[in-house]
Amino acid sequence: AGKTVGFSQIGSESGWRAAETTVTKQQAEERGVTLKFADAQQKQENQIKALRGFIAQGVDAIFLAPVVATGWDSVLEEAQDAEIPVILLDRKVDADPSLYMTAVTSDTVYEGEVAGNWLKDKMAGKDCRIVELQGTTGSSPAIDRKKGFEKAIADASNLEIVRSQTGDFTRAQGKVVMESFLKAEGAENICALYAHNDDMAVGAIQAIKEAGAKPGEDILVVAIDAVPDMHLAIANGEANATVELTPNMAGPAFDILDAYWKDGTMPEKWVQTESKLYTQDDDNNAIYEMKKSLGY
Amino acid sequence: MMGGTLRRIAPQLIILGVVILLNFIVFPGFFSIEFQNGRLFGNIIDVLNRGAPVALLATGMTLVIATKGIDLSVGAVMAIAGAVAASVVTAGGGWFLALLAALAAGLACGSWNGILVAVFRVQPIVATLVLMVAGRGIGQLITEGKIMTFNDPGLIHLGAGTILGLPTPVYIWVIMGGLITYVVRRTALGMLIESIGINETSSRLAGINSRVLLVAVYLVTGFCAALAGVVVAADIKGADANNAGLWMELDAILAVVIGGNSLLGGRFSIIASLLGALIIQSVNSVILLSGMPPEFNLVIKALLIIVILFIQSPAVQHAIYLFRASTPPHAPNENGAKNNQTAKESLS
Amino acid sequence: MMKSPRLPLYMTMATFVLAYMLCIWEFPSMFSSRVVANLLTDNAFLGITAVGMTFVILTGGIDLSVGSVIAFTGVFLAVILRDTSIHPLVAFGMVLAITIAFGAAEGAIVHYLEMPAFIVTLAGMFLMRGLAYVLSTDSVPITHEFYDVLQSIYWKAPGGGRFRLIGGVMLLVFIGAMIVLHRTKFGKNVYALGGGVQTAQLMGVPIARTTILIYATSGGLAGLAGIVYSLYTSAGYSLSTVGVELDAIAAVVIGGTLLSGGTGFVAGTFFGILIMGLIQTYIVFDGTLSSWWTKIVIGVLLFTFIMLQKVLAWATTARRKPATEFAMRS
Amino acid sequence: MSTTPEPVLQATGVSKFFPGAIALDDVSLSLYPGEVHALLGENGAGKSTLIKCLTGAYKRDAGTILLDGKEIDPRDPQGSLALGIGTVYQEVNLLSNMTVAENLFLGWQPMRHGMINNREMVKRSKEVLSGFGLDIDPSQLLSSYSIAIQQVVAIARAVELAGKVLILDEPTASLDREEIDLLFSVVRKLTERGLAVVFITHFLDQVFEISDRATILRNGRIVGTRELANATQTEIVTMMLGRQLEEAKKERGKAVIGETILELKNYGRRGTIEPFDMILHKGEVIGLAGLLGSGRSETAGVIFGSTPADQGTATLNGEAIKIDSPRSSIHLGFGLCPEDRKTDGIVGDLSVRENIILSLQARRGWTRPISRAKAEKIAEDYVKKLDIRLASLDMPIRLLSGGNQQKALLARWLATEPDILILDEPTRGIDVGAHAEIIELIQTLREQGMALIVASSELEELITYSSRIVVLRDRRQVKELQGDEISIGAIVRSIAEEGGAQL
Ligand SMILES: Nc1ncnc2c1ncn2[C@@H]1O[C@H](COP(=O)(O)OP(=O)(O)OP(=O)(O)O)[C@@H](O)[C@H]1O
Ligand SMILES: Nc1ncnc2c1ncn2[C@@H]1O[C@H](COP(=O)(O)OP(=O)(O)OP(=O)(O)O)[C@@H](O)[C@H]1O
Ligand SMILES: [Mg+2]
Ligand SMILES: [Mg+2]
Repeated sequence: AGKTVGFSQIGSESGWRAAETTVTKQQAEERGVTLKFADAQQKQENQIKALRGFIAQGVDAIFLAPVVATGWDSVLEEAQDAEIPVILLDRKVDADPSLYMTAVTSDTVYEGEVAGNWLKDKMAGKDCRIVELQGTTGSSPAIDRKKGFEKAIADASNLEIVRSQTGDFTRAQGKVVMESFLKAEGAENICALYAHNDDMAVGAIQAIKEAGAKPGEDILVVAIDAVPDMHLAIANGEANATVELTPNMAGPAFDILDAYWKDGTMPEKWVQTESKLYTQDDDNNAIYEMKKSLGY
Repeated sequence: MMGGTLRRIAPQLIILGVVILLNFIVFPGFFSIEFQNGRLFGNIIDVLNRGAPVALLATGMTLVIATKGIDLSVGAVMAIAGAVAASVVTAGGGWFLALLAALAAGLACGSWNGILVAVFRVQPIVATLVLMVAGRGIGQLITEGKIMTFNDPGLIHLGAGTILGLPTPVYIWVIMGGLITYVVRRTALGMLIESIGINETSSRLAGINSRVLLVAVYLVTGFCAALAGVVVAADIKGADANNAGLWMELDAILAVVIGGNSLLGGRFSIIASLLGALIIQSVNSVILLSGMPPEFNLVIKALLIIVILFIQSPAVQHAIYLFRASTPPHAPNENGAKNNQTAKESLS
Repeated sequence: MMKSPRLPLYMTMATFVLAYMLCIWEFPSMFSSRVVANLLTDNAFLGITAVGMTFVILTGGIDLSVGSVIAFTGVFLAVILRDTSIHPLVAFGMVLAITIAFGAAEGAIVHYLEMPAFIVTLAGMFLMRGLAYVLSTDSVPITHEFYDVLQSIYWKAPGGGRFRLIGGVMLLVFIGAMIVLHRTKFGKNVYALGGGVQTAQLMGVPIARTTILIYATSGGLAGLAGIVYSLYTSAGYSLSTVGVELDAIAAVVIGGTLLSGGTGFVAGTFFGILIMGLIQTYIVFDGTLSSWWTKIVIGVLLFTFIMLQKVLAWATTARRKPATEFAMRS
Repeated sequence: MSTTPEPVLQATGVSKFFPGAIALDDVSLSLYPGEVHALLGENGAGKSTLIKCLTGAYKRDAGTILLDGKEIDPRDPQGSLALGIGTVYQEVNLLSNMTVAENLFLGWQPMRHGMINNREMVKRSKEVLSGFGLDIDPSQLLSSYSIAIQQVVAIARAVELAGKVLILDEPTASLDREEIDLLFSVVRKLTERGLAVVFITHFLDQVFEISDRATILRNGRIVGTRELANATQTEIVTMMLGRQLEEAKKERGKAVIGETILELKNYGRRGTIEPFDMILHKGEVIGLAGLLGSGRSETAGVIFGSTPADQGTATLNGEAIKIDSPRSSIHLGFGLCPEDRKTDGIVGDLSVRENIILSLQARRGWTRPISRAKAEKIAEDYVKKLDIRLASLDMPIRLLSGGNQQKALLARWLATEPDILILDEPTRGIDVGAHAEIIELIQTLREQGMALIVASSELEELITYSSRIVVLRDRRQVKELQGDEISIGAIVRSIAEEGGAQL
């Protein structure tokens, strides 16, 4: 009781990220932990500053949602020196595993694979020309989700990515880039869209509709994150599938901390969250209602 | 008068033509326009439509820059305006009310900037930096960090609708740009704005109310930014305060400069800035249509911009002028006016 | 009596001291060697960048490309050290040569093509970031033992603060810049350019050389900042340090340098950096701000500092007697 | 005098074209060591352009320049400085953001151990400036000194840098007699050392006082070069103007002085000007006289509201008024033509036409634009009336010659048809012909019932049109002269009088 945990969040660049923040704060409150929250506005240097600030304050533990995998060694060492356990949320880092307690993340490559496998099964050998909306160029989810998807469809010669451009993870860019895909390829020549996140997919769905095609039927839509608006789109038949990335990374992390504080139990080095696939077979309306209040 | 305007915007027109030609080269179907689904459908339409936010921002930014100022907060103001509009419609207000509220928010932001610059004499880039940082926070505060989705058809029409087959945003920026040009050129405002941009002390001593003018200019920019914010939000049926207008202030400034307006204030042309916005959008279009991997987006954009600016630079323009009019030999060259800045100081 | 040109500098210093005391009053643990050491270490790359930015702004220019140059430098170093067996020191030399040349090219364009610095360096910003992407979109870790050596150089002060090498590098850069600006002809030419290019030219200042040198300096210091950043994170990443140019500009301006050029001090920039660092430290110590409140509070604090400076300056000048000491002898 | 047969500087066939204007057409000039060579001509004749071509500030379009018999091609002022040509350009061209010492020594700072020796620099600045009778703190910012002091600093810098040739473009425009005397004694010392001095001015008295020869330019062409020892003023003026100057000097008007228009009581501003009383009548001219920095410009600024008064009362036509900004005073019918035309007057990139109608437009408000045709007409009127030389009304005013800029500014204020017109050094940089015209203009305006306040360092001019003269010292009014009391002697005496009769 009376513990203080510092949480260095990347920023608030997407609805999913906002939800992760909300859930983390809720979890802390439920458990009576004081949460020191620091928003880094997408900058690693700010996260390092935040971590150093937490160490200087002498918090009991640190949650870190790292903006990038590299570059954490020295600050993690300092935390270790100060005997403050660090738990990574949502993304992993490149540092020596002994420097942090554990990582609660999903497998982003695997997420892409799930999406790719769904499409492969769905097409069942039929030819399909795919357009891909990438995340922010250089960001690790974009790289991993592309890799995973490509891995899944590598053995399916009927599936081909014909265009791939970045939509910056945003709804607006998703729409703009999809518009250009539709013009450059022609709506009738695109069979599926794979978007690295749901926001871009939602934007792209509008572009498809404005082009006079039917998203979800003429052009299949598969994306990742499972944010409420995507469930709604699936429920409306405008999208086909999404892979969930849970915003609740903090719950397991707090469980681990509780166990550690109680009797010193050390956790596994990697706690993988589930990458659940949602399709039109699920009750997406119900899920939408449930998720709506989570701060997405 | 007409001829003067045409001569002024000739370089922009030529560059726009060249960039569009480039589009045609990478994608031969660039010029095809179809009518389907009640709307015109084609890449040219896209350029006009997608150019709307930057064109709107550039309209206001031109005036601010003419006064020797700059407004970095326009992107953040877009976020605020979108958030305000979205929250009004989701709370049950009609689209018109939402639009009014958003525009009012834009005007409020503009007056904040204007007062900082004109009354407290804070340097424009810093004064507007404050709102650039805080404004997006305010936008997110309104949406609580989510994408605030809405379904009001009236509001959506402003961003994604069409009138007579043409996307609504095209009308909005054309009318807005035209209106402001008209007001500024049919009244004395244009000259007075240019005057304070060139020499504020002299202007004040000549009886010009520079304070009010400065505030007014930032108000207009806030208004334009709010309009752009509403268009962008309406386009995706949601206010994304995190990303709406992110870094768009740079594109707006770029549009103004490509429009041949000096960042050091003074003479300005809104029409040229609007062409600048279209040039930028055409460059984006080349990048998207080329099908190159996204890693190369920025390099391509940078190189195209460098080429465009190179062609427009006073030195090269001058060389072209010399090349065409070979008499008298070294006509208007003076070592003195090396830098743009230098042109500001009198040489006698 | 205070001399008016230095007034903004003193104001910035006073503002920092005042603000730090207020912070300590609210969070006593902010008075620790850790916080001081962190201020220096965490802001080292920003400080070095801001020195270059001060030079550029003093001439009335601006350099928006620095953030991208830092990112490019990091990626370049990481890729070189990963793919070749070149020693880091050699790689440092190479990257400095590249960034200096890049800056010089920007300066040459600004001068010879008579294009505004804002736009030239904006294009430079796109270009350098783009080149970083082309080198690698992935973040590339740096694992050379020489990096470990450099990183292990620090002085652990009582109270746990670690004063690292890179903080020292920043201090050296500041001191060097002060000497250059105030004690060399080049430094005076920088101020002269800021006072008016035309006038400076008529007074015989070598405009072309100074302009090119200035942007080369800024580019080179951004390159050095990139090296420092790569030491700071042991990696190169093409998406890092986005928007650093605005932080640097803000620090320079908070430090009392006028964007219109000609007036300002490097020392002011140093305190500008500390003030910006203090704002962030304060927010982390507070720890209750949501993402959006963080932004709003940073904006408000920025605003407060600017206003505080204005008020202090105004109060001091209002009390100053009109300068009557000078008169014509006849 | 041309004691040495070899010219130190010889320019042959120099030409310079501007769009729409041929500023210099085949101009040649020889300078001999030890001579003071005056360069004369009307406003816009090309004098400043010629020296800029000599120093490389402008790229000349044709011509060769020999220094000590060797061809030189200065590409920029830096090059000519290195060759020993020191120059004072027409407007003060120093850096207001730097200290006086830094301005003096920019580019040739005293060094020690590879670093600038600031202490030495300040010390030597003091020495140099005291040679010009200036006892100021050189470590202060240049901008904290008046334009006249800045002018002296600029001269001092050029003198220090001149190894072979010194060029002075209207250096005396804002100087008083004392400073001019000091300048001339410095110039004489330099010529004794064998330097050649080029001297540009519109004051013919000064030309005859100091110069050995004069070259006259008209419309960018050489009219001729004269030994001044055997030339007369009339001859020179005729060469400049291409016609005879009518001696139309009117008697100082005992003109009808009308009713009181403006009354100031205990009017002043702390730290700027001591409180003073002033009554201004329609149809009269009050002259403000005093030494450099005595507060003439300050008085003008306080009355006009550009530096608003913080004490005292003002009554206009019997009604109490408050003047807190130029805007309010312009609406009340005031006008002020400022002294420093470069920073306070012209709006450089606007056209001449726009500059002329600027104040009128500001007063009408933005909603009532002056139509182009009307603006054209107003501007053309004044261009004709004041004989402003320009290629077109659409050219940016900064491209006009200094004197023509001054005339355009006068036009700006005349166009507003003010009731009270304040002129601060109205004839600064104006040529002989136009000078007479402007004096005449002031007389005419007065006769039409306008009230004027004129600040000028040219006492001779001041006493021709002033009905009263207020003498200032140390930013305080010390004496008022009226009617027959007015004479140059009386003014000089009251300026000099220690603690003289209080007003
Ligand atoms: N950059 C320029 N572009 C076009 N015309 C110019 C430019 N500079 C000067 N002129 C013109 O060249 C002519 C000569 O100007 P200059 O300044 O040499 O005259 P000046 O003899 O010095 O006159 P003043 O006695 O008024 O100083 C003027 O008609 C002026 O308008
Ligand atoms: N901003 C200022 N701060 C302090 N002193 C100033 C300032 N401006 C002017 N002064 C000083 O005030 C005095 C009055 O200057 P001003 O130029 O108005 O006098 P003046 O009588 O018009 O002389 P002139 O116009 O011939 O230079 C000068 O000594 C000047 O240096
Ligand atoms: Mg001249
Ligand atoms: Mg004066």
